[in-house]
Amino acid sequence: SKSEPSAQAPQSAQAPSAAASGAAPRKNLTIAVVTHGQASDTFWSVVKNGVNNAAQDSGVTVTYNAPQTFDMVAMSRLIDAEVAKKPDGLVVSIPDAEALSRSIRAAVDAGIPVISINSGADVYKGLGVLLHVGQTEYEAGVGGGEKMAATGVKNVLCVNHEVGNASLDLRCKGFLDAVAKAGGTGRVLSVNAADPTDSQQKVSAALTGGVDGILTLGPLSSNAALAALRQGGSLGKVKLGTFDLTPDVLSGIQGGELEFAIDQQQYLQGYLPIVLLSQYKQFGVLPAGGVLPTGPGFVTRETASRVIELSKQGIR
Amino acid sequence: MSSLEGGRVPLLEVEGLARSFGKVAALEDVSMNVHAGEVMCVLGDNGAGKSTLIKTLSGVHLPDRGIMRIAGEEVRLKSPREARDRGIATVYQDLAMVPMLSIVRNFFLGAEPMKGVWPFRWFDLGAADAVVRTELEKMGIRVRNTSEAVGTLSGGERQSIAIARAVYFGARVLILDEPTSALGVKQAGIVLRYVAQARARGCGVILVTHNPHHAWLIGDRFTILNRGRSQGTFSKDQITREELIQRMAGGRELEELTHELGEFKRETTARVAVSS
Amino acid sequence: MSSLEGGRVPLLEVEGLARSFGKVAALEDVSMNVHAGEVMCVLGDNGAGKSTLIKTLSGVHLPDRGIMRIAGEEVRLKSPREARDRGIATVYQDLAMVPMLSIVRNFFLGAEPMKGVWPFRWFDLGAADAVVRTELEKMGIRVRNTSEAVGTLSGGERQSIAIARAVYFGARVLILDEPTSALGVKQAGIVLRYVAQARARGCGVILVTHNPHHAWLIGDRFTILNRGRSQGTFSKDQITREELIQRMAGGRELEELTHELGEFKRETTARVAVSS
Amino acid sequence: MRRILNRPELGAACGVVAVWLFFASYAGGSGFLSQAGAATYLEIASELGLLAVAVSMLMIAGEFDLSVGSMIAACGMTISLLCDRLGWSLWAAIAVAAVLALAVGLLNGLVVTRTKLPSFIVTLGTLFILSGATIGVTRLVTGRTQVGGLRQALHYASAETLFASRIGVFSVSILWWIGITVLASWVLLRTRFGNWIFGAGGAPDAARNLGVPVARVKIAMFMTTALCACLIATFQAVKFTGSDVLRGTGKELEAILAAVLGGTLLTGGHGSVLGAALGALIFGMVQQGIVFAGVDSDWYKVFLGVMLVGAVLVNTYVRGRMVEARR
Amino acid sequence: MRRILNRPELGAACGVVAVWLFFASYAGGSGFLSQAGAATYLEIASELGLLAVAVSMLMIAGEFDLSVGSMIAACGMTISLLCDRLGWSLWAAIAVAAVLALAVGLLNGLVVTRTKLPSFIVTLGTLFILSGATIGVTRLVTGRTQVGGLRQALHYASAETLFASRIGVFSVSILWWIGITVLASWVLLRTRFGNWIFGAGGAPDAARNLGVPVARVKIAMFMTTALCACLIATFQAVKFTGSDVLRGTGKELEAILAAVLGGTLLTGGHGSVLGAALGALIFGMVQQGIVFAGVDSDWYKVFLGVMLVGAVLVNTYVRGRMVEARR
Ligand SMILES: Nc1ncnc2c1ncn2[C@@H]1O[C@H](COP(=O)(O)OP(=O)(O)OP(=O)(O)O)[C@@H](O)[C@H]1O
Ligand SMILES: Nc1ncnc2c1ncn2[C@@H]1O[C@H](COP(=O)(O)OP(=O)(O)OP(=O)(O)O)[C@@H](O)[C@H]1O
Ligand SMILES: [Mg+2]
Ligand SMILES: [Mg+2]
Repeated sequence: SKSEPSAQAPQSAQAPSAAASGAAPRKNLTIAVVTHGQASDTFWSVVKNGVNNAAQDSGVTVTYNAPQTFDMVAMSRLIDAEVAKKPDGLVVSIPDAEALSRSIRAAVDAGIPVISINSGADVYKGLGVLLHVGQTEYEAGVGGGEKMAATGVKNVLCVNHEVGNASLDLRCKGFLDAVAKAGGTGRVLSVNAADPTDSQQKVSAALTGGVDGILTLGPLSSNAALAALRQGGSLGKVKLGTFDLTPDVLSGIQGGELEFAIDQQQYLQGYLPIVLLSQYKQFGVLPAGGVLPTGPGFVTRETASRVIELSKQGIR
Repeated sequence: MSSLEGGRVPLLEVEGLARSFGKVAALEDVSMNVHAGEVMCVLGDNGAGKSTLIKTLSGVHLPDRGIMRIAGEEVRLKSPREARDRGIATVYQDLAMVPMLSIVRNFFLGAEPMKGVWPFRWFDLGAADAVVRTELEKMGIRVRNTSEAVGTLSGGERQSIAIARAVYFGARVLILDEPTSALGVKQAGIVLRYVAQARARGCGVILVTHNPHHAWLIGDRFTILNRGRSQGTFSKDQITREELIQRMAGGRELEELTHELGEFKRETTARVAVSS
Repeated sequence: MSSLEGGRVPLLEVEGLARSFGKVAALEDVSMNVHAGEVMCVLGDNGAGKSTLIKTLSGVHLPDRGIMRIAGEEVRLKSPREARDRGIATVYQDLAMVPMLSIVRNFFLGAEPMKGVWPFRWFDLGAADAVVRTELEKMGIRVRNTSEAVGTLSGGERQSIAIARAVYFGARVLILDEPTSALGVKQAGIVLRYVAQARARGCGVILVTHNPHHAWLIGDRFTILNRGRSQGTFSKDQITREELIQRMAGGRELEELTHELGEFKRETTARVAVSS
Repeated sequence: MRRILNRPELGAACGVVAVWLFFASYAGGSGFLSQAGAATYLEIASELGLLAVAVSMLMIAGEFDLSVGSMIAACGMTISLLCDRLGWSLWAAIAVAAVLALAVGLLNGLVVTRTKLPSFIVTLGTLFILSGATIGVTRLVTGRTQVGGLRQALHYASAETLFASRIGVFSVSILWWIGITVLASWVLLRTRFGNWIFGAGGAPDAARNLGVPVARVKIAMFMTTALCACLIATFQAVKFTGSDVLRGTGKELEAILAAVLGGTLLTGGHGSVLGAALGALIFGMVQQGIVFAGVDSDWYKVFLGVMLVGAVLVNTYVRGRMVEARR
Repeated sequence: MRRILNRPELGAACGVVAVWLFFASYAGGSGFLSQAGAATYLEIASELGLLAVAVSMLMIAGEFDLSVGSMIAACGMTISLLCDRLGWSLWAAIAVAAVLALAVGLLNGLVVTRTKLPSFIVTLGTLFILSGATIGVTRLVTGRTQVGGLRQALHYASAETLFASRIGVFSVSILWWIGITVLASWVLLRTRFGNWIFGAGGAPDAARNLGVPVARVKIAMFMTTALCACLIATFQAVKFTGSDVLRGTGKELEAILAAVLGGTLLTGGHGSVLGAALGALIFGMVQQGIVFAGVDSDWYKVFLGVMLVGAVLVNTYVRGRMVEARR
């Protein structure tokens, strides 16, 4: 069953609408997902849940791979390996187009339909990728910055828990740019994601400089920032926003300890491409839009209670 | 010495001992014994297997074949600790000292004197220190400070400490592997006196040495090893000092040497005369 | 030996050498020299500073004070390599062998024979192997395989290889630190013969030994160290063998010992008689 | 006087003073000198110090343990999962985690002493396995990588008092740190077992010849180290009312560094528990001092590297003599 | 026959066969056996192998270098920045990066041999400093953490031929790997310098007494290692037409692991270049084989850990005798 789809893959890539298998019953499709997000990352674990649910819903086989660290070289090698396995479709994130272009082009040249997710909205077309699902990190950061500026803060902190991860850099940049536009200032504080005590105490130390707004880039640091605010007795005085949802973050929003959470609905970034690819592979249909934005959405005190149960299931 | 042997059960006895390392048969069929109150000297060339024999006796190596008896009871020593518990104290050729540890801690390593009631029992460093000082003094060694690291001492000083330790703990059998080789005449004399004292206390002593003079001076019986095989055991009245040196394959060599040296000297003088 | 000394420039000479380690003065004001074609024995107690003296002569330690001359020229050796380049070959008491390296690689470490044209020059292992085999055979050592690691050899075998190496490379001055202490009588004889051969070739030899018999057999002059200070130098015609042993603080000790041992034995017999 | 100069921890003590003076003068105005400031770096130092104390003893016994970091994640996750999913009492969960830690330590020790493989390799394998298993199991059970909600667990209040309360602004973990350092120091320097640790690391063959049960000593130290990792996991799980699978990553290296700063040799056989505790203090002060000083976080690592090498150099220089056996 | 059994790389060779057989039977159908599959793991192995060869020689000389990972980032960034911002010729940029690498290697070596500090600590410091400086400088100059556009650089085509071209599906780096392994093996086993490396690592004091310039040997090996790291940086920069500041993270550990898999002792004085190359091959096969086998990436680390310990055990078992000097 392996050789069959691969034999016709080139044709279907050239002329999707004329796919020979168009009317055939649903086949045993294999779709490979390679992202830059580690299995241990809270954000990406939701993406992966989306991937798995989609696989179940549409009855396809998926493999999910990601390098153990933010490592473009390792990621390109994972794509190479997946391409060597000749899947029926490929889903990738493109945080560094330069580094990944060779491997992605190789996949496209091999006739594998590719959809990009999360990052890469600006470059996907040039690489021969069919569609992009997701939103750019920079815009999400800008959204957070605008929301934060609206609460009237002047001196903000962007807590980065993984220096060098390009997508986190973009979030901070967008955030700080938006705050600067509104007349505030801010800086980046890097913390160790693996050590909440370290993160907490670093935020505590940074708070002595008169900070009145904090954006954390993930739940790992938002918990620590919350603890730091509690320790310093400045809960509510210092506004706190965060990326991505967890039950703790949501209950914090409910309790008014957090201002907002930026939700990229990354579950959809995992779910949609699998469904799209399986439909495309079977029937040759594909949305014409180009970029399917999944965010940014904001969860605030008003909307938190609805989301909390879903978050426990790892869907938001 | 026959008065000490007749019919009595030896303190330590091995029969048909064999041990190889990979393809090297370090010991093949070695039998020997030692009685209370005697010094058994083990002699032999380099690589004859003396150290291997001693390590087997003290539980460092397990023998491949052979029987070992302590006071008549057949045993199979699985660890040095077991040997020690059965009263066998050993000074290894490669010393068994921890270089970075202090003199006093080395001295008592594995047999620390304790103080206090369980579970609050601790290492009685004060008592240990006092013991070490007196023991070393007895050996004629003056150390500046017993908390100094052993690694900074001279080879001979280290050797002396190892011997003092074994003598102090030596209950029934004391095994010494070339204890005097790194020592000056004075210290060597002190060590030999120690051995004599241990014997007088009723210890059985097994002594490996390359020095036939020392061996003859202190030994009661002599076992000669050659390429891992025993060449026989002789008591002091069965063999003369000259025969012993002969058997150690050294007597003739030394004589020849004295002869040769004379010739060389003549040559040299001639050469120097020519060249100058 | 006065014929060799009168007026001639010594091969190696030190004056007023001093060296301490922290608070320990290992050498204080030591003067000595060695001429071509003679064996200078350095004698002394444990910790007297013999090894330190030798390490200073071979460039391992820099002296704190004192002058060193090689063939009359004042030098300051900064590394063992420099000493070697000036023709000083040394066998250290702590051997200077790399345990995990093969015999042949150890033998030539730091002075590998080369083959080929630059930059494609390589270590001529074949030639090296042949040299090692013949040199070791000359010393009466049969090794199974020169590519075996040195770490698996017995102490004496290692010692012999170190000496064979120094003799092979020994150009003008050969320094040996207790070369015979770990050796059997036979091997010790061979080593002494080597020393005699080196002397006959016009080498100056500095020999540290604890064995007064060996010293007397081979030495032309004797320097005695005590606690880092020189106690004087004697040529063979200025001192008798008995005096030498005496000065090594051992003669009387050994005599006393023989006496004591007799007494101990009597005690022992008495005790054994009582206890049985 | 000479005795003091010979102590391995002297260098670390001087390092502590030097680092403190540096930040006091450079960043004193920004809160480094305040009580709250001291509380922040003492809290970091106390958690790292607990671990460094055990790690330094293991290193003195001649072995490494690279799996402590992932042990923190595994134990923390065990506690959180048992409480959150099965509704266990927090204390029971902590007990199970401790048993797990001891078992892994035992396994590490057994493999290292039986196979004679370098502990560096064996525990690196354990690191991968533990960390992978933590991720795998957590995602299998919860579909997420972070589990919270410990505040609702049974008996949370009593555990919080013990592990996460504050005395004034200071964290209670500081008391634990001091207590364990004193205890470990006593064991190492004043008991028979302590002497055996030195022997097992300094010259294992010699120690074995003298009757020291070297293998058992090493296994005991592996188990102690794992237990200390579990203790830190408990602190953090209780304090942050939850766990995630990344927690503890890299802690093994920090602990080894703290031990080395404190004068423990990488080769084993020499070192000091008190020194390791001080090394952790240096680490905590540098980490927080940089934030107080407002150094741009891009340059944080440069600063850390320079401080690290500087502290080790001061350490070595003060100790007067260079370490003999290296690596 | 006995000669072969005594070679340190025998274990690694058996490991290669075992791992290959495992994946061939378990994941053979999914492309592991295809030419493209072989090309992917050979490419990984070739880059890691280049580094592991140098690292194993450094380890034989008795030292570690933990800074190679950040050296890859630093060199790659240097090349990219010089080309992208200043419009330099790619070759000139590579030359500057190589000089930088040699300078850092020299510095590492000088500090280690002068201060007698453990290389583990010194190069950990270098790791922090280099990695921090790379992040700092890159963000200062570009405001980003990744720099691309190397394809437009002067002389890109010739560099691409040498560093990033393909022979069939196989990367040209495989040729480099084989060439450097052969050369390094020759140097180590057949030249004077090679003998000195063994001496410097096995018993530095003894070697020094025999006239081996131990410090110079070690410094030379530090420089070689840094240069190899730079070579890998060049490969990756040219192939991926750009660099990012995280590149190379963790490579130091992988290289050490490959060397150990290949039979090199962590204590120095014993090891094999060929073994390190084979160790890298094992690593590459495991890393890619897991993907081919479709192992859920949640469990990837568990698999890696088990394979690692397994490979080392096979290695040790095959070699018949356990290593004597450990750690
Ligand atoms: N652990 C070991 N591994 C391999 N071979 C060994 C080992 N121990 C000893 N041998 C070999 O066994 C033989 C006997 O060694 P042993 O040390 O017992 O000799 P010895 O009589 O003590 O010699 P010496 O007088 O030189 O100390 C030697 O050839 C040695 O190479
Ligand atoms: N590296 C060192 N550090 C500290 N002290 C040392 C060092 N080397 C030697 N010493 C001390 O210097 C003194 C002389 O030592 P040395 O080794 O020269 O004696 P030796 O005459 O060779 O003794 P032996 O006959 O026992 O070999 C000893 O007290 C020793 O402790
Ligand atoms: Mg022996
Ligand atoms: Mg000496």
